[in-house]
Amino acid sequence: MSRLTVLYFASLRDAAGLAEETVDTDAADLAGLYEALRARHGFALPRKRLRVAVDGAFACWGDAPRAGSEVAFIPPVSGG
Amino acid sequence: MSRLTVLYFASLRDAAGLAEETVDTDAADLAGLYEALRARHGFALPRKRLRVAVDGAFACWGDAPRAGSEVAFIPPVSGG
Amino acid sequence: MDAARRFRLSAGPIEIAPLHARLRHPAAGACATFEGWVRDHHDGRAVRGLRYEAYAALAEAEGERIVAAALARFDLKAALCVHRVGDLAVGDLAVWVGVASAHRGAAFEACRAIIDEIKRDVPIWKRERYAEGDAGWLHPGEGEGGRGA
Amino acid sequence: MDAARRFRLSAGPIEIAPLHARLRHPAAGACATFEGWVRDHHDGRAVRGLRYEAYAALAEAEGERIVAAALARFDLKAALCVHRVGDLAVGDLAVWVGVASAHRGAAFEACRAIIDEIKRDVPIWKRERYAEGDAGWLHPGEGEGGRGA
Repeated sequence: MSRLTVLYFASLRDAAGLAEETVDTDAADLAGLYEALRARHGFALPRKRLRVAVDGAFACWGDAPRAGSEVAFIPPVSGG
Repeated sequence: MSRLTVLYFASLRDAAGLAEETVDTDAADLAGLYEALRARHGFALPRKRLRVAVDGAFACWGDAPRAGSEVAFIPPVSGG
Repeated sequence: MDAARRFRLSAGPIEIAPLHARLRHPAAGACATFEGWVRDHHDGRAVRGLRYEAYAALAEAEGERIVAAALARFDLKAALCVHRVGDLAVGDLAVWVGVASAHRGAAFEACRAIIDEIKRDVPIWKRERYAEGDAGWLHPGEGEGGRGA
Repeated sequence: MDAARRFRLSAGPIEIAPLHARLRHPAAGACATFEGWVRDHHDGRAVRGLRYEAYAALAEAEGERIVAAALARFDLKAALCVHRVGDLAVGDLAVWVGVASAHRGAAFEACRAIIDEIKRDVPIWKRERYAEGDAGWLHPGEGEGGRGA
């Protein structure tokens, strides 16, 4: 079981009702972490439309969640 | 014989030593007018590298010189 | 913006003059800029204003990477970009890109490449407020709202 | 510049702010600008400054035609261009083009088309002063000096 921080932005934050939370996870990878949190918060966005970042850098869905890290799910961006 | 005004710009003006002159011409067209003035002033630029304008609008080399008009020979431009 | 940074987020109005001054270079003959302004409409709906939110740490790293890549890829003398976050009204400046180069081809191409990549990769999100009173986050995807300024 | 004119020659320094203000439009989401600056070199020679001379009547008519054609051809909200004449130093602004559009594609393409056509068709000539003390008119042609900013 790893304890980490998850950040939510834009529509994910609205759906979760919070900007960040501390999560204890036994997911094998970041994909599994997202699916568990999607089920908990009812996120509409499927994983294939997101990117994932760990500690401020883009990461891979297959990476294992690391205890103490900061994970962010990145919805499709709309800057500019 | 038509009396008209000829304007010179850039290297043509330097070669002619004047910015404009009054010319009496019996050339059949503006091409002939340029060739006569080129011989008089020793212009280096061949006619095929120039454009010609009459009274502030681009014209055709085959146009006849018109008495009282203002003719300008336009060397290759280099603005911008 | 500190002198070493070529991309930043701005919580207040973007001041163009000091950015423009940083592009100046005696060997530069061409300067291309792009400004994204808040439009009064989007996908047929009247827009009253919008809010930009960023994942700041990653946005600044990605923005810097994009501008640095343009400097490496094109023959440039300078390139800078600033993106607003927070609440904006119609007509406000949302993003500014400026590029200086010896010749205009590289300046136009690099300026276009930078704004295209900023819009594609930098984690910034837009929440539009509509004339009808509702609002929504834009998450461009297959067939929906992918067409920006 | 009077409100109806979209191209003009300027005998003094070009003031960008009032031109930029004229581009503003609530439906414009994209603004592209191009600035031509006097470079310190040309074709391998050190340049000290230059002089632009124009056939003013024809230059203003051609410039206006070019900007009007871009407004007709691209989906623009506004487009303007000003070109300097007279003596300029290295770093001075020689030409400014600004375009506003709903979307960035049209803004970039129109801005590029306008400066390309201004450089190709408007009767303005550049006389460069070189570090060695000599000077010369540029008449770009086959294989010589055709490559501008």
